[in-house]
Amino acid sequence: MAGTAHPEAMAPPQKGPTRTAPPQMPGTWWGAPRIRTYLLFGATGIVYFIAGTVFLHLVWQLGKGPEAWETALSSLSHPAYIAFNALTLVSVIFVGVRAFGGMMPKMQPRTGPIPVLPAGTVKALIYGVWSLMTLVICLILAGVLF
Amino acid sequence: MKHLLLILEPVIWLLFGAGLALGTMLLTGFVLVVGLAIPMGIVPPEALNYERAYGLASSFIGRVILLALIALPLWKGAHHVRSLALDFGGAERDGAVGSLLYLAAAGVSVLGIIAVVGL
Amino acid sequence: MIQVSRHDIVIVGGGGAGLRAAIAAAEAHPDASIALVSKVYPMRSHTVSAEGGAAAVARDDDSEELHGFDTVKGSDFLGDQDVIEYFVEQAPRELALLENWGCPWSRNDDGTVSTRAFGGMTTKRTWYATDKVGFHMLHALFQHSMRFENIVRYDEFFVTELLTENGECKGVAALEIRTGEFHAILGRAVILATGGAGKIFPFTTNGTIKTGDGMALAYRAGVALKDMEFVQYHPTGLPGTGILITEAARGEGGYLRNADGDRFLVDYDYGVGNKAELGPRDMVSRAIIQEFEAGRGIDSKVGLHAALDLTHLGEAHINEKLPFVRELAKTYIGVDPVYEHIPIRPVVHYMMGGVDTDVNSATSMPGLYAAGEVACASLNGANRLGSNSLTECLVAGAVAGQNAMDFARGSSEGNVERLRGQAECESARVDALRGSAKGSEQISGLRQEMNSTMEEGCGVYRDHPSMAVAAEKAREIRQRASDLHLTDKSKVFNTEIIGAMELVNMVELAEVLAVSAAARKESRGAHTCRDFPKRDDTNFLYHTMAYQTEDGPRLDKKDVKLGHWEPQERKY
Amino acid sequence: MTEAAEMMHVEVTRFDPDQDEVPKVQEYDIPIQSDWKVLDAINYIKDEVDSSLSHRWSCRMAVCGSCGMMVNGEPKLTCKTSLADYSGSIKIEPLANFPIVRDLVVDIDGFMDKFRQVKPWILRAKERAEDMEALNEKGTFSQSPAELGAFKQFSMCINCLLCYSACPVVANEPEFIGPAAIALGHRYNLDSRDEGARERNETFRGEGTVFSCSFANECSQVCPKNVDPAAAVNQAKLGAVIDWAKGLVLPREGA
Ligand SMILES: Cc1cc2nc3c(=O)[nH]c(=O)nc-3n(C[C@H](O)[C@H](O)[C@H](O)COP(=O)(O)OP(=O)(O)OC[C@H]3O[C@@H](n4cnc5c(N)ncnc54)[C@H](O)[C@@H]3O)c2cc1C
Ligand code: SF4
Ligand code: F3S
Ligand code: FES
Repeated sequence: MAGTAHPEAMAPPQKGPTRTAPPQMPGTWWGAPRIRTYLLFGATGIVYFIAGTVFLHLVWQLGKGPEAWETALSSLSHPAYIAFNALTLVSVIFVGVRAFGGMMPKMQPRTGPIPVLPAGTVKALIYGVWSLMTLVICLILAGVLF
Repeated sequence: MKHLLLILEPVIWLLFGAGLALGTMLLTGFVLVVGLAIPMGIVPPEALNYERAYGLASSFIGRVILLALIALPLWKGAHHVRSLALDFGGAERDGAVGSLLYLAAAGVSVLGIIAVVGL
Repeated sequence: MIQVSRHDIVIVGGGGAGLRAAIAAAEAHPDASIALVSKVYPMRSHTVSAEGGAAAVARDDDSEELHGFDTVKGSDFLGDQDVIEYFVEQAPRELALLENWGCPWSRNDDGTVSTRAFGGMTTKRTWYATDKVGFHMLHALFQHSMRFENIVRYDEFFVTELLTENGECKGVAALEIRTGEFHAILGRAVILATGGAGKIFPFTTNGTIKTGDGMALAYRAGVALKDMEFVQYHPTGLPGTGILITEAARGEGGYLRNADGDRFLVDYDYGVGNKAELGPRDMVSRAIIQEFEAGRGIDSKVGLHAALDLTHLGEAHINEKLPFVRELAKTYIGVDPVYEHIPIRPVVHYMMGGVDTDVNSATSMPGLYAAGEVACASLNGANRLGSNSLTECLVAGAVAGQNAMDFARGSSEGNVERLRGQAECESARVDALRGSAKGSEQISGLRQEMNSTMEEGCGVYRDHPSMAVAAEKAREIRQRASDLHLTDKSKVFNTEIIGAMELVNMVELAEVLAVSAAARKESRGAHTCRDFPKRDDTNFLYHTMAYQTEDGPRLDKKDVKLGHWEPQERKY
Repeated sequence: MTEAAEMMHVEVTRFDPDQDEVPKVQEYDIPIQSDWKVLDAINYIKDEVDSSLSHRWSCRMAVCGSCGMMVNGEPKLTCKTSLADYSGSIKIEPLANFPIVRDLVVDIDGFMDKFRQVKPWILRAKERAEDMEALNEKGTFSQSPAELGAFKQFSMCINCLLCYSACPVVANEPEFIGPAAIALGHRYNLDSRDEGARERNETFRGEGTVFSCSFANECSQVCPKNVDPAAAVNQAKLGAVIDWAKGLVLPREGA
């Protein structure tokens, strides 16, 4: 019977199954400090979503004319608005620090024509752009520029 | 549903990434002034009286920035909320939850476009 | 009912040698079916722990002639020269192939593969991937092997017996560890690639899976074990755990120092001459022991040791070339080699001996092949040069894969029912053993006894009275090992019964080792006798062959294949 | 080594499918030594107290990747984790997120399949025999130290699977191909000798691969070999998106 293999020989080994216990996730996985920051990071999604709609609302009012705009602007001083905006600020800074400090430097593509910069340089660049943009926007909105 | 999401995944991820990076950068300044400084009276509201606000917003750059300011955080938010839902055991519902969230983000984005274009 | 599966060839062992054999067979015969059986997932095999490098001529100032001579001389002229010549010729091709398959070899600035110095080698010919060479080689081989659909893996299957018919090897009986069920895995040729047996000794660089199973399988099937008395002690193991600090640490320029801080290999005459720290392992290990005996060992809470000094190499160099050494020293002995000396002492590392094979990786049994550390083709003779064995795994593995396949194609399959019957007997034997609770010997207790017997009798320095004692004791331990006390009755992933079978294998080999050692009344390579301090070519230039009998090993002799290089005094 | 023995309270998960319905906890009080790793304690129990305890291990030098377990709820390589880091009592469980075969042994066959999906070998357009002009006279490819550096870190993975135990996505979506497998595929994508990035990126855009990762970063936190799989996964996302975008612009460019 010299020659080729048996037809059934290429089949993967017939491993016998045994009864297994289902995978275990430690009951308190979300309690671990590291996981907690990760979940908080995810939770900022809710804040961002609402922030987006708030700005939509403002732009909408702006489009409606001067009265609507002034009402909208003054309604912003409602404590609930201020509290939410404070939360947004905290979220934004948290997201920025986590993403710009940890993620972006890692995500540089390692192939292709774009050179890989040292992580420190990338971080500095991103933080620099972030601060500059914030500054310019603040100055414009506060009426200092333009 | 899940299949459609899969095909769209690169786009969604790009929008999410843009929301994470650009959205964060834009939001910081806007929240600081429009959300906090003006309502709290640190900056006089005249800085954004109707004429000035409309002038800034209706310029081409202003429109682009406003659109980004509205739409990008929505996508960042939708994507993050979806993964949050997944982390708390929503694997089977992921397709539905994801579609719902992205539809919402898309819907509000369209309103955003209407608002910005109609300025 | 046991499972029967049929293949063209069956390879036992998923380390460097086994994977290379599988790839060689699969590449040459895409229509053939190759079974790869391993008691651990292949990437866990102990090849993964090799650190320093793999030797093959690469530089222009080097030649196969030189590599061959270094190897012969390193072997103290016990190496078979036909094997050595074949080996040095194939080595560069094999390592280049591994490069083509993705192994991340360290590079020179011009993009060629970089080489480093190693003990007993004339020039820099050791290819390396920082200091995790075995790890990178094994993973490259394993990952490359995955592209072949015709390599059928049996992961976590423990082979307990060779199935034979009319004196030919026709497959293996294996215990599926996960289920506790037996399988008869049939093939028209079988390759053993099960690695070494360092776990016979208490203080070793070897992992817990290195229990010499393949040697015991062949021995019980009637094949001779060759040159088992030659056990390599590596000079630089961490006290306590025995974890290896690679020879590359010396290859990169590290010094060995004694309690006085002297570089004793330079300051005293230990026969390594101007090679100093780059002397061959047997000589450097002996030098360390002599330093201990002269009272110049360093005594601390980890026991008597010498020191490996890398501090002068500088942090940058250590991080670039020896990062794993730094990690190991920090984690396992709490020393940062950038600032402190690493405590080291000689440690059992490698079995020069093994299943008797020739240059074709064939054993005396038709259809049975062996490659890698389990085999003794006599490349390494009485002392292996560092970095030759990883290359040997590739060269011998490829040859074995080829030849086994050719043999299989030219022979017929055995009688399936008869082979199934054999495996069923084996299955019944193991079933009766599992959790039987009848015996009186504790596995761990007997293992410790075997360990200390071998350490006392067959250390770096040996003498004949104590070797005779060890041989006697080893025989007694072997007999007692048939009376083990097992408590775990479960069939699922029963590691107790695996441990028991491994122990039975080891005690068998321990006896062969001690008996072979006691019979060699000379000093050659790693076998150094205080009572016979000289090499004796007139009476002992032969290979020891051990055959199994009822009452212990029967010894025989086999000629050394000389040829190109004449035996001469071994001095560096 | 010879200091007076301290005692330690060890809680170990036990599960024998022949007897137990569900995993249970068994407690041992054992003498320990100050230089022991967690694995030494488990081996002590196996050797001296209870030989029916099953666990995997081999190299005891943090390179074979077989001894991963949960230690006080964190995935750890037990041969690398000092007992001295814990005082008084310690809890040892099988790796989370994998089905339990027995005691501390988990089923990793699912991972072995995922591993193969990313085609972890050098893919080239031509067979080796036709590809000889790509090689130098020694038969090797040329690769500069910088080109080696581009992927070296991602080739250090020992397949210990701690990252799978830590990843919240793996927990909820067992089909997720997971950090180590993606890192491995990405390692080949980055290798200057490889030409298979397009093929792998197509795999990466499939269900349960790179886009399932929600950047928990847990994988990189627990990795004992500093592979930083999270970086690999996210670079792979970018690579997959770039390839996808290229595919839109240049739909008919060669395979
Ligand atoms: C710490 C250390 C460092 C080293 N450094 C170097 C170096 O720098 N250079 C060098 O050249 N050499 C080095 N060596 C030596 C070299 O690594 C080994 O000789 C070589 O790796 C052996 O490979 P192998 O394929 O023969 O066996 P292994 O890699 O040990 O593989 C054995 C295989 O057989 C399987 N197996 C065993 N028994 C059974 C059974 N009963 N049933 C089923 N399967 C079984 C195992 O599962 C495993 O897959 C080193 C060795 C050690 C221990
Ligand atoms: S990436 Fe790190 S944690 Fe994950 S398997 Fe590899 S070595 Fe282990
Ligand atoms: S932990 Fe999991 S979610 Fe992504 S970054 Fe790592 S794979
Ligand atoms: S025993 Fe090998 S990694 Fe821990």
